[in-house]
Amino acid sequence: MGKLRDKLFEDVRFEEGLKACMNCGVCTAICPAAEFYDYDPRRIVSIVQTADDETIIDLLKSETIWYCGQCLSCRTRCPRNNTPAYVIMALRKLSQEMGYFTESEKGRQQLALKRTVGDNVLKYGYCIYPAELTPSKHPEQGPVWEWVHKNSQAVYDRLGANLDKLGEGALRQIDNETLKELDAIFEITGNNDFFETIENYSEKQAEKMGLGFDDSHDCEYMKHITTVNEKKHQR
Amino acid sequence: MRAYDTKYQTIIIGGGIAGMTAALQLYKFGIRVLIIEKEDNLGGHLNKWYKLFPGFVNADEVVSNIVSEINDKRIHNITSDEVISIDSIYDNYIVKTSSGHSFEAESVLLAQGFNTFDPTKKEEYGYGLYSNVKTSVEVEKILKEHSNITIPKRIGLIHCVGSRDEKAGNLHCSKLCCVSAVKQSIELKERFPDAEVICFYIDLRMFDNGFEELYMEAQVEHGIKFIRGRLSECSENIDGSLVLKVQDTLTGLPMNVSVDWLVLMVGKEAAKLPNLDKSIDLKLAPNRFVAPENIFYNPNQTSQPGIFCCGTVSGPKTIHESAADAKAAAMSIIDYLNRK
Amino acid sequence: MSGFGFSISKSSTIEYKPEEFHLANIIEENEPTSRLCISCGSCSATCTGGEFAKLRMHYIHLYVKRNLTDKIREELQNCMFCGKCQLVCPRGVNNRNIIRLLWENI
Amino acid sequence: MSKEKRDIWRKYQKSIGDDNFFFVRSCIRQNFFPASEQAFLHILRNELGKNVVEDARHTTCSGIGYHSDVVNFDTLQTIIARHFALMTEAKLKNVAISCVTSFGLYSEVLETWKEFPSELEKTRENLYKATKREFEIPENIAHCSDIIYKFREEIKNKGKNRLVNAETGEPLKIVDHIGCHYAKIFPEYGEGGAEFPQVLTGMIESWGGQTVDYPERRHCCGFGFRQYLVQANRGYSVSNTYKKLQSMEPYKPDMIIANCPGCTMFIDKWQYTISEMEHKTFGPDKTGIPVLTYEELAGLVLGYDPWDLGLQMHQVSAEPLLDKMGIKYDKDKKFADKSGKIFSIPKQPEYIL
Repeated sequence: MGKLRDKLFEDVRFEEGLKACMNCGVCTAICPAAEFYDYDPRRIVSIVQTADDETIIDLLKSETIWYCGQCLSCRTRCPRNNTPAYVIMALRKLSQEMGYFTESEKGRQQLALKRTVGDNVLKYGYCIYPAELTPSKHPEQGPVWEWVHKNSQAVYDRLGANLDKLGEGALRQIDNETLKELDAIFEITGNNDFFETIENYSEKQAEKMGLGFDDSHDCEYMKHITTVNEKKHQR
Repeated sequence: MRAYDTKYQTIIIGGGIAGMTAALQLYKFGIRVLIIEKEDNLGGHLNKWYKLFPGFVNADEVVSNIVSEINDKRIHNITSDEVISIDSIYDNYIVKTSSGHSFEAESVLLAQGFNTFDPTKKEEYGYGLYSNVKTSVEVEKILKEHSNITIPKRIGLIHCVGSRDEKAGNLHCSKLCCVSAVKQSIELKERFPDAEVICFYIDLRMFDNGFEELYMEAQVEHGIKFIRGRLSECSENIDGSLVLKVQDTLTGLPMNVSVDWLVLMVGKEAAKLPNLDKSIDLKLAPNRFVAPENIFYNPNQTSQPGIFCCGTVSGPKTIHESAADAKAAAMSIIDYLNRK
Repeated sequence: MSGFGFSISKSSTIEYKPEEFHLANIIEENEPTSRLCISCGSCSATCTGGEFAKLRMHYIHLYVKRNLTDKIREELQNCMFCGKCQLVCPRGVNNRNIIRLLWENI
Repeated sequence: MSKEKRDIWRKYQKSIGDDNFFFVRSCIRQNFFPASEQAFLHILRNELGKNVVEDARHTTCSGIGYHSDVVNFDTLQTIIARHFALMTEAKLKNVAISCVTSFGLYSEVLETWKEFPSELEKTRENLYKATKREFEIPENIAHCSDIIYKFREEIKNKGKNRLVNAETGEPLKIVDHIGCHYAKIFPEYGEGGAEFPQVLTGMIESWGGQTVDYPERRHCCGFGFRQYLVQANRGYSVSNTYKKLQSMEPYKPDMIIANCPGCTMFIDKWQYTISEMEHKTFGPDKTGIPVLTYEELAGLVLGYDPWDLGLQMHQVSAEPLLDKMGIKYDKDKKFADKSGKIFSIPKQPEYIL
């Protein structure tokens, strides 16, 4: 139908996720995002199955594709074997590759995700690492986490973890050879380029918005994208 | 025990509306027929139904009229016995039953109808788990037997249960559930005038004479509510009522509805076939119903010469469609026997 | 404590309790043809007001039945009471009377 | 629960490896419940005598990055393939996975390779190019809870405590939370399938407790990856847990046990956040509902010390539950370090104990 639609079909998740929709709404009925956001997975699938490139570009620029929480509850129930959550993943990927993600408030947050979870994988070998979960950025974690964070070595030692030390165990330090292997995997599978794409488009957007941009977690643009909730995201 | 012949011109498997109507038609043309019915009585599913759409005729009345004609004409029939195998012998067939009968037939008419979908397969609907989840078949029984029950305040009827559902193994539309739901909503509303009755549908397929009119009557005169959305999950509240989660697809919003009764409009699935010997080549459609040799020119002939089909064995049909189909099948059989 | 940087969101799920839906009951009693709407959208497609502003008669029907009064108000304010919606309705719904009843009762 | 209900929840039985497991850790579990992973290894190795191998070179599966859309599917497949390579080097065929999202992704990758063989070829090539490693496809993958479920009767027989109220003898009312990625993606990979997961119910009932069936039982905890990880979005996350807690509240559960480490952490921590925002708690007298991992539950049944199991890392205090079960504990040792010395204690929140 269109070039973008063909491109989406190159993604196996799109092929697996989009069969044919009869608009019955079982997905939206139990979707955690549909209740708290202006989000309707039924409509996404229904739009995508007949969309021309213009409509797809609108979606790639939209807020709505960023509302899904990836719980995949939709997949279990669909009577036609669609998986709206996979369709969303393919759309989000394309939105980032083509730079449309910086046009929406929720899409711009991808930089923050790249710089936290994404960078953690290469830096520590883990998606989540205790020292990065600072109580100031995670007040909702409460006083017990604050206590763990402040006394991490003592707490983790007490519980038999192996924090920041080589060898087996929870939170062990991942050795350099392994981190090099991870980096090589990222390089060969194009994820390092993908990270760069996210950085580059974000930098351009920061300039457009007149916000300070550097590679720290605390630059103006990072603060803006992680805390701002301006648009009407609920129905 | 009554005497049976060892050989018939046509053996009809199934003594429901289709099988009996075909038998009567064949009888009129002098064909010697035998009906074999697995249940204790002739009449098929109609014995379990209360009233028939769209005119609310008693199902019992229709059955007893046809059965008394079968009896008047002394048409041979066996009940409480099931055909277990069909073997071909030259250009005839040997039909064996579970009680040990064995008959030779010049032709066989498949008229064993359909099975209803087993709703425990739709685990998220809670059938078998929550006592207030019922099937449309059980509702017919409740209506028919006027049994004493706690009066529900709100009833939800779910269309397309086990139909149009790849996960349930059925891609096809069962065709009759839409109008059955409308019929049952009216009956439930009449039985429980203070109850609110809601149909949850995806499409309303009111395809036949009087169906759309019945739908309008349900809306205007009985105040039945129609919500477009498929049930995603049913769970039980602490007070035993049920919460239905659907999307109200027309407003686009998720919706929770609490009901006292949930009625599942169970779909129609192909009936089990007897064992067929290897030389018999009987083709089935992708939905597992018997496939006619040619749906335009020879709709009652199967892919195997001498084996015919009528009624819901080849797909969901209304009563009058089954009856018409049975008469047509009889004519095809007569034609076949004449050429033989 | 506040200052988490987010708050609990409002649910958009419709809790369907028609016994509490007063506006819906008024409309149903006074204009029984309101029950006949099948959401075909003919009314909205022909609507003069709807061409320039947010006004979709078939949504008004749904919002009444779901008790979403804010949404009804939003749509209703653009109606010019021309009655074309009634003319095109394939099921004979008396849309003008419904609009009038809504104005009176909302 | 009535017998007929139990039977329905028991329908699917999947195959679970018996011995010789290659163990892969969970990012979230090791951060928030490191003692749970230790307890799992201890139970398998020392109570059940199983061979469990951990290779220090294994890493994250990158699943949180994948579901936050910053890690590509190709990258994820190759990282998981690298774990299969380490498993192959260890001459093992069964993988024991500590994280529900990892488990979902291992299943997704295996199913993708079945349906799209070109993806498998591409992954083999990518892994070889990046690391010179080669791999075999595992014979069996199981979530760690599957393995505990499989040996639940052995654990019960060795057990010192039961899931009953020590005073009344009544079974404890326990909410099970399965975690979406355990079986919603591939129901056949989950014990009991997607709709009637049996994995936690099986443990609860075997060890003397009673499962609570409540309307939002299958609802997501609300993690939502990007919906929690970015501060501006956390309203989604807390709202979904709030919805679940409100739905279970009338049943007065004594505790919640969760399959997925993320869910365990969120349902625990959000009770604090909700108490601050709404001044609302879900247990009696300002208490919360304790949320435990299944390893912690197994550990309590086996009579391990609650502070060795890491219950001090939970925001909602577990003490009311321990008291109910009649489990003895030294309240002065709760926040002690390895040597038994108290170095500091967490602040007491205003609205929740």
